[in-house]
Amino acid sequence: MMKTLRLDNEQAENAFRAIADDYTVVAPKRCAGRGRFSDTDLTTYETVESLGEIEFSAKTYFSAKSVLLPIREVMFSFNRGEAEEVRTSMPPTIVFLRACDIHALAVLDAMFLEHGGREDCYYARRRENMICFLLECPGPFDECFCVSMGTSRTKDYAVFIRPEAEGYAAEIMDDRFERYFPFGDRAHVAPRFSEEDPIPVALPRHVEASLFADASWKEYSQRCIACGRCNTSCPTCTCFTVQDIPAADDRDSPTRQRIWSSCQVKDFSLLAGNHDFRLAHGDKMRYRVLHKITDFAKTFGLPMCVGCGRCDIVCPEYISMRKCIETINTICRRGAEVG
Amino acid sequence: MMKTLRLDNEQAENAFRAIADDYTVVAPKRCAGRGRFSDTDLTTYETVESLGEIEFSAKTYFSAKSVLLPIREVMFSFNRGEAEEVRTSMPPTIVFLRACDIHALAVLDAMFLEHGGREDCYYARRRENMICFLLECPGPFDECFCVSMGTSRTKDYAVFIRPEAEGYAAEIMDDRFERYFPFGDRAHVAPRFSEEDPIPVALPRHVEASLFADASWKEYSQRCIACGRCNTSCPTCTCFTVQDIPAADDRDSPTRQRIWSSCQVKDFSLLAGNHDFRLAHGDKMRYRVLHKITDFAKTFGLPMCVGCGRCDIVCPEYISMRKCIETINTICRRGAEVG
Amino acid sequence: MYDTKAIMRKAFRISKVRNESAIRIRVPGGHLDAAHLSVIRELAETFGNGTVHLTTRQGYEIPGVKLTDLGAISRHMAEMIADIEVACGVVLESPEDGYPAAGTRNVCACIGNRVCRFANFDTTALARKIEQAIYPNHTHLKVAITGCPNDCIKAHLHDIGIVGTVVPEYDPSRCIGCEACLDNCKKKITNALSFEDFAITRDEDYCLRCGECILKCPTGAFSRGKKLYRILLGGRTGKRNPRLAQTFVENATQDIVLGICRNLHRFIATYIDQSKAKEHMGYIIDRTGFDTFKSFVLEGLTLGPDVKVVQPTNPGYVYPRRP
Amino acid sequence: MYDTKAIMRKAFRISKVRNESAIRIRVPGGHLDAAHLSVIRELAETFGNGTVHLTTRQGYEIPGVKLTDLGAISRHMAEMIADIEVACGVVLESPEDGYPAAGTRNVCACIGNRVCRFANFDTTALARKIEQAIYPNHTHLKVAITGCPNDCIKAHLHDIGIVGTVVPEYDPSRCIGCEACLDNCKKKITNALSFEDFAITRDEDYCLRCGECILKCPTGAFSRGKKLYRILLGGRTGKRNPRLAQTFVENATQDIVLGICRNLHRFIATYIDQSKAKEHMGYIIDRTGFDTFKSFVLEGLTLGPDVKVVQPTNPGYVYPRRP
Amino acid sequence: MENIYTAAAATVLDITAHTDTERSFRLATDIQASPGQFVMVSLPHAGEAPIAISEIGATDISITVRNVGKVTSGLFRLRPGDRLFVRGPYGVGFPLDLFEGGRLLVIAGGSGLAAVKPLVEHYLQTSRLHRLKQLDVLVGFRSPKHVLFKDHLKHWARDCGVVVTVDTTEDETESWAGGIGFVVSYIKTVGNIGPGTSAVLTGPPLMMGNAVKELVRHQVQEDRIWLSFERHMKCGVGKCGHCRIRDKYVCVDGPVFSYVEARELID
Amino acid sequence: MENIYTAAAATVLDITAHTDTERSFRLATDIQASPGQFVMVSLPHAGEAPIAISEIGATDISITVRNVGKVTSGLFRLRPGDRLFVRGPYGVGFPLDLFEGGRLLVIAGGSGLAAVKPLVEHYLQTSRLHRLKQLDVLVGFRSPKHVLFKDHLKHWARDCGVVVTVDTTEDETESWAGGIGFVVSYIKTVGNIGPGTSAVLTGPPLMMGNAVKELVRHQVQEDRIWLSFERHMKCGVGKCGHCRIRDKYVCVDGPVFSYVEARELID
Repeated sequence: MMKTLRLDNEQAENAFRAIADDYTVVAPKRCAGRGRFSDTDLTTYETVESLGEIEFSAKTYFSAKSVLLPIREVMFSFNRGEAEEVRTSMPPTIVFLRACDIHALAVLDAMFLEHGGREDCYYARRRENMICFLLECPGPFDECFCVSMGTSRTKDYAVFIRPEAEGYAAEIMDDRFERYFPFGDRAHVAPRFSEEDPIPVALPRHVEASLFADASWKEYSQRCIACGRCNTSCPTCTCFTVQDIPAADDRDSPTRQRIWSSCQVKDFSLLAGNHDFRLAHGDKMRYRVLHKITDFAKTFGLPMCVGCGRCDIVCPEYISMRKCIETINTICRRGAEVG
Repeated sequence: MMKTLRLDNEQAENAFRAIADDYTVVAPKRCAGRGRFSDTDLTTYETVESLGEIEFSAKTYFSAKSVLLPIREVMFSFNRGEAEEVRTSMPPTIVFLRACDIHALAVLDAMFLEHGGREDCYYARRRENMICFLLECPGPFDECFCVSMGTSRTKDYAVFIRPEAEGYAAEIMDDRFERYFPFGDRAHVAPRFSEEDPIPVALPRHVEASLFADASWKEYSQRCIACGRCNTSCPTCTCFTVQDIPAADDRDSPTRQRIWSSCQVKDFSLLAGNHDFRLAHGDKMRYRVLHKITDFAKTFGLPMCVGCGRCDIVCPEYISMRKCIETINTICRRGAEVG
Repeated sequence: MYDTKAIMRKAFRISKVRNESAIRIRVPGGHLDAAHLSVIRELAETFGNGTVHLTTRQGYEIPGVKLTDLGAISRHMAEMIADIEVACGVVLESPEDGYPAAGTRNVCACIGNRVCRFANFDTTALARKIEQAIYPNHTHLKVAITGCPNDCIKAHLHDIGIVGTVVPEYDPSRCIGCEACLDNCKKKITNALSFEDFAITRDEDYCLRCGECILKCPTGAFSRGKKLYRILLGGRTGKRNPRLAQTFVENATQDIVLGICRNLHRFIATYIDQSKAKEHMGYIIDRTGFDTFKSFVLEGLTLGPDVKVVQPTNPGYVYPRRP
Repeated sequence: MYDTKAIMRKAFRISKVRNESAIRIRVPGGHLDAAHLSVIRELAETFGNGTVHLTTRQGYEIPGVKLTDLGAISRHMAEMIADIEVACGVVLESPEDGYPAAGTRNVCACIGNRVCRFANFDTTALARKIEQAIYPNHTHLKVAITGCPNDCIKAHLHDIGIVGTVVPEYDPSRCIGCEACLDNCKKKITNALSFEDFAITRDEDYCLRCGECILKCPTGAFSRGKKLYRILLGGRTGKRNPRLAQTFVENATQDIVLGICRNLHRFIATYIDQSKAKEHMGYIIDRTGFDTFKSFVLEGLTLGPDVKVVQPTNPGYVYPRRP
Repeated sequence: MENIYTAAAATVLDITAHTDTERSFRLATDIQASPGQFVMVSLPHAGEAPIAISEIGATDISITVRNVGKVTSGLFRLRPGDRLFVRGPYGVGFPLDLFEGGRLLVIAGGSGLAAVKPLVEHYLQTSRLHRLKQLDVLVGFRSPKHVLFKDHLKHWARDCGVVVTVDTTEDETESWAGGIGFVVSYIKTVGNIGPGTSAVLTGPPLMMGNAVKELVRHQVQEDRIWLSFERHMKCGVGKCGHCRIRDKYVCVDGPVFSYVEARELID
Repeated sequence: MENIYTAAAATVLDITAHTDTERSFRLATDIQASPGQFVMVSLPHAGEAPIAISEIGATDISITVRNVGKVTSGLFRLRPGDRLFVRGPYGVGFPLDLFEGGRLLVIAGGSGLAAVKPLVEHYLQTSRLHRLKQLDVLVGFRSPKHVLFKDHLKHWARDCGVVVTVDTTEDETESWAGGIGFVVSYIKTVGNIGPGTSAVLTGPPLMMGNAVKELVRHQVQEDRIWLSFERHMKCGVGKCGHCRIRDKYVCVDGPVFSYVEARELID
């Protein structure tokens, strides 16, 4: 049964500490000086020990997907001629997520649990141990378009905690967590979700062939620097590459690791024989954007993009996903008229 | 008999041209780009061909003394073991001078015609051929102290010409020049002389011995750069040095030349054996200033300085003759009280 | 959202602060009517964070403005930009769109002969003429102008440095032999003067034409002859290989200076490595060779007999590169 | 009439125009509250000719003021001078007398990390600290600060140049092996990075600590470690022998930077050739030898194990002197 | 939980060198593949790569590789008896059912031949010879010295049409008895091409594109043209994302696509 | 018009070398000088310089010079019979009338001796020996090898008091029989110095200054002390300005000044 309550700061911290004793808690944190530019901070997902450490009001630069899909992961080792799986186990882990990021999990699940008809065991094992706590959005951020993407609301969380002027409000959806909240007054607490996007977005209904040869991509080639930040910050990008890495202690028994890949950076589309068929930055962008807004959905029935807006925020060239979708819409509309 | 008249521009130029046919005319002229600093002009004495060339309103940087005492002058040549005087003759020359500069001629005369009891023949020959035309001052210039020095007024000129809003006014004192002015209406024309100095100056009555050791000269040593501009611009400085210079065509027959010297620049006070007893710039300054305001007068009965203010104008360090005199007065007054 | 390259081409910055920019204002030669300061203050206080930065190239940078305000800012600056640039003879099609280019950097100049006693010419006026010759243009180019060989503007670290010189004209009949010119030249410059038979001889091979002999002369025996320019080439700072500019053309007239400036962009446009966002001219010359550069930039110019063209060696040093 | 040296010591100029001066305003680091622009405009319009010059050292010069007005001008400027200098920690006994010294020139700085993405630190803040360390002082000294090794401020032509660097910290667990850092370092810097066994190795011997690997990394595998400073020594322009500054101290902390700046004047005061109006520090070091300089300016400073002190060779060139 | 990334060891039975840079490796394995499928082949240290199966045996498969990358150059260092790792088979092979009873044209360019070899050999088995009305194999190589599977081609010619062409014979010492020119230009030399024909294409994209055009001109139906795609793959099982083209993953949705599908796969 | 700058040629009659750097030249000339006066001596190319007359003959004069400048080094290249240019005599000499009948003390330092030599020789002429009550000559040199006019000094000592001292005898091989120490310190060794004494001083300014003090201490009246000045001169006739000290020109008002005048000539 759902429980709602308000807590003062001490109560909330006590509850949190008790939870943190039993779970690893990963949440947005403002890391001073960790920004790319000198004397700037980085808000990103980190393990936290207290509620006070959590940055509730800012969006994270990177998503939380590395909890489920570490940037680098040892898959197995070749031990004297046999492939031996490395069984890393993730302890039960709570991740504080916004609605869009909770929706992103469905994309990851589709890819790692369903696609090709077989589960990715590494992902699956972590996914089982992951619990979502909901972060409320302080109204839409400038770059958000979750309402357009249908990812602005969710019920798929165990606990919702909101900092208030004095203390915190909490909503416990998952009974397992009730015991951490033995105090507090019952009160109406419900997360507020974004109702409207700053700039609403409509996805194209049909992608015309004319789109692929459109001059817009050449323009984007001039702008996009193919740095891959849109991928590395995205909560739904899942591409990886695989590499054998010598063990430090035994060069005869390498480990096979997988490592995040990015369809924007070099060599992603390199064929054997060193031919890369997708070099123009605009083409790489088109490949990514169409995946996010149409291609993925054709296979899995839901759009890949959750409208979190991170790719807009992290792009050093201020290329906007929303503008790109708009451009695509325009081209397709024009194509449809002509065709 | 004195004749006064007003002329229109054409009449004046015609008269002037007729004079210039018979005389060399030297007058203040603004020479574009000839200033020491880039894109600055130099107002100085030059031979002029028309009245329009004359700069009536600005003070010249250099005085007109080089008409009588060229910067360099060949005195004689050694021709196969005999000294042969070089007889350069100056044509009859009119020089436009302000009252102070006309008074300066008395100083030059005292030195070159009287001192030591013998005439300097080179000077004397030129002096005979020189005629003064008076320039009126447009009120005192900032640096002038001719009234204090008693040099603001003069009657010692042949002709006075003043440019007016329309045409010129002229006063012919010397009958020889009446014939050049056969036209024009008789009118009252008289030069206006400065009546008051911007900063009046009083010369010290007695120079105390304490003056020579006073710390002020050390201060001046820090300021004065001993460049000699105060000498080279002064209408009454007359020091020269003498040098033998090989004739270009015959190195065995050098000419002996005299060349302006300056008590401020190096080697002026160098004794045989390379001992220079007056090195400190402040001491050089004191040597010069006392000459101008007291030492010369002791010998000749008139102060050497005519208060034209050029030494103030040309000093790159903005050292002021007037201030220096004031300083001397203060020291002497103090010395007199103590003594 | 924003086209950073288009923003930068309009002389705005991409700041480290997300969604922020900085306004940059060109001040050719660093000289400005004081009335513009009010506009600059207003920009800083209306759109920025209330501070201004005087840039390394004598322009202004107004930090803390919003990228969303750039259009409004351009309109706000239009009159000032037009005042400054059109006065240089630059043709601006629509000042209300802001600057049309940022590649050729602000032309720097020391204060020159409007104030400085050492300066051999009006650096501000030349800066404005060069601004007209090279702006607007998207290719990267840094030009500096210095009034005398003291090089207060650091022309030695510019692609092109213009050094003002003057031919000292000597009238021995005015010389009193005080040797002030000689002593100064010996102590501070190249000892180009000698004193024989009571007259100064100036050794053209050593004289830098700095004009200090003219400044030192108490009688005007030395006076100002032709204004000539030494054109330095190939200086740069940078991470890898800072190096000094060195004489490229000696005794150039102002026509030659301007002619070369006009030719520079054509050279750069012809030979630049298009794969690079900006390639500094020095690197392009390193690649094309000096002779190619020379023939390009001197094209159409008539050099008088006194004009000397030399190949700079550009001494500098290299931060070693891992092999 | 006027004591030119006293006037210049108060940072006013002696103009080529008789009886005129120019006001000079120090702007440490070139950064200024926009409100001061009104004072500067007022000065230019009340006392000057209505124009201002942005100097080669990021200050202001207001030309065309009368020497007779200098006292009034000083009083007029007092509040602004106090605002600017006292904010740096400079002790001014009587701002209404104008600047107390002009020997140590305005401390220059690029715009630094308040705006620029390449800058490794807050150059403006350091400029203000250095202003406090070296001003007021009559000995001639030029210091410049640049946020990164690109050296936009041209620290390479200063007596002392401070170059901001950063130690890149590498977390291989965040590296996706895109090699963006490596490609950039290879193309633009010193190729200090290599990629083996799917991880980056940074060669300390070649790394310039410019921090561009941090900027390029899309995952934050490279992040910002300690801020360290490269201190360049001995650059200068000038007529005779322009030469480049070169590394004197590598990996200095800000304490070391400030300590050295504080020690500079004592060195200069001890060894300067008193007979000269101003002797540039580079020439003094040429005379005293590097070791003397080093022991003077490092006195009282504790250098950590990473700090390297090297003797610069200062490449440059000499305009030949007539023998 | 099943680990879809680990592979089983397999012993190299024998190695055939076709050219300087192309070799076939026969591996002992119980992998049961159908024509058109591929396997993921690993060598510790070198890594893993998708490789087409060029021959299907009962207890073995062959793979044919060009020495162009890290994994393949590792393979080239192997000797018979050495072990490597292999997993698979992966992908959807050729639609054998569809071809049954019809006329099949196999067009391959260069090393693309390896991918269609099992298909040809499937039908050339004596027991299956009757299942097709007509089988023609058109193979193009760069030059005579680049010709692969020479003996096989000679052997096939006894039971089906075989045209081997080379782009050029220049710089070749060997005499050349086959065709000269692009393989596409030989399509018209093969008779009976029309609406009922099925065609299988493999090779460089440009070649495949031109071949499709030529076939369509001969009125071959678009849904009867089949193309085998080559793509970068890191997993082979639809997870790594590298082989995706629009909504299709070459590893699980291909590598064989009908032209009707393939023409949508613009990249 | 008379030209006061041109000079007449004069032949060098003979040359006496005193030391390495000091020589006397006897010149044939009709210049009639009195003790203390000087002449302007010219050498074409080298220029002109004021030189004290060190000996006055009926048809000749001698000049004694140290080789320290352009003109003097030119003189040193002359041989007897060569010609130079000379004009003069210039300046006001010693007030012989004033000394008559009194006691005269001549104090000279170094080459200053040349300037007073005609004065001493004036009174040592047999016909004039009676004109002074007492004559003493005190001469100081730097060291024995710097001593000038050795023979003359020896000769003079027969008719007047002569003290020759040297500052030091160090680095001298010659033995030295005279005094050692500054010449001023020998003033007290000469008797009869008092209010009636006239003194003539020539030599370095410091020496003259000290000598004046010593003489005043011996109650010599200030208006009876005479100093001979050395100055840079370019004309010798009161025009060039170089020798001016305050209102006096050494060339025309001196070179001999009474101490009463001289003490005002602060420079």
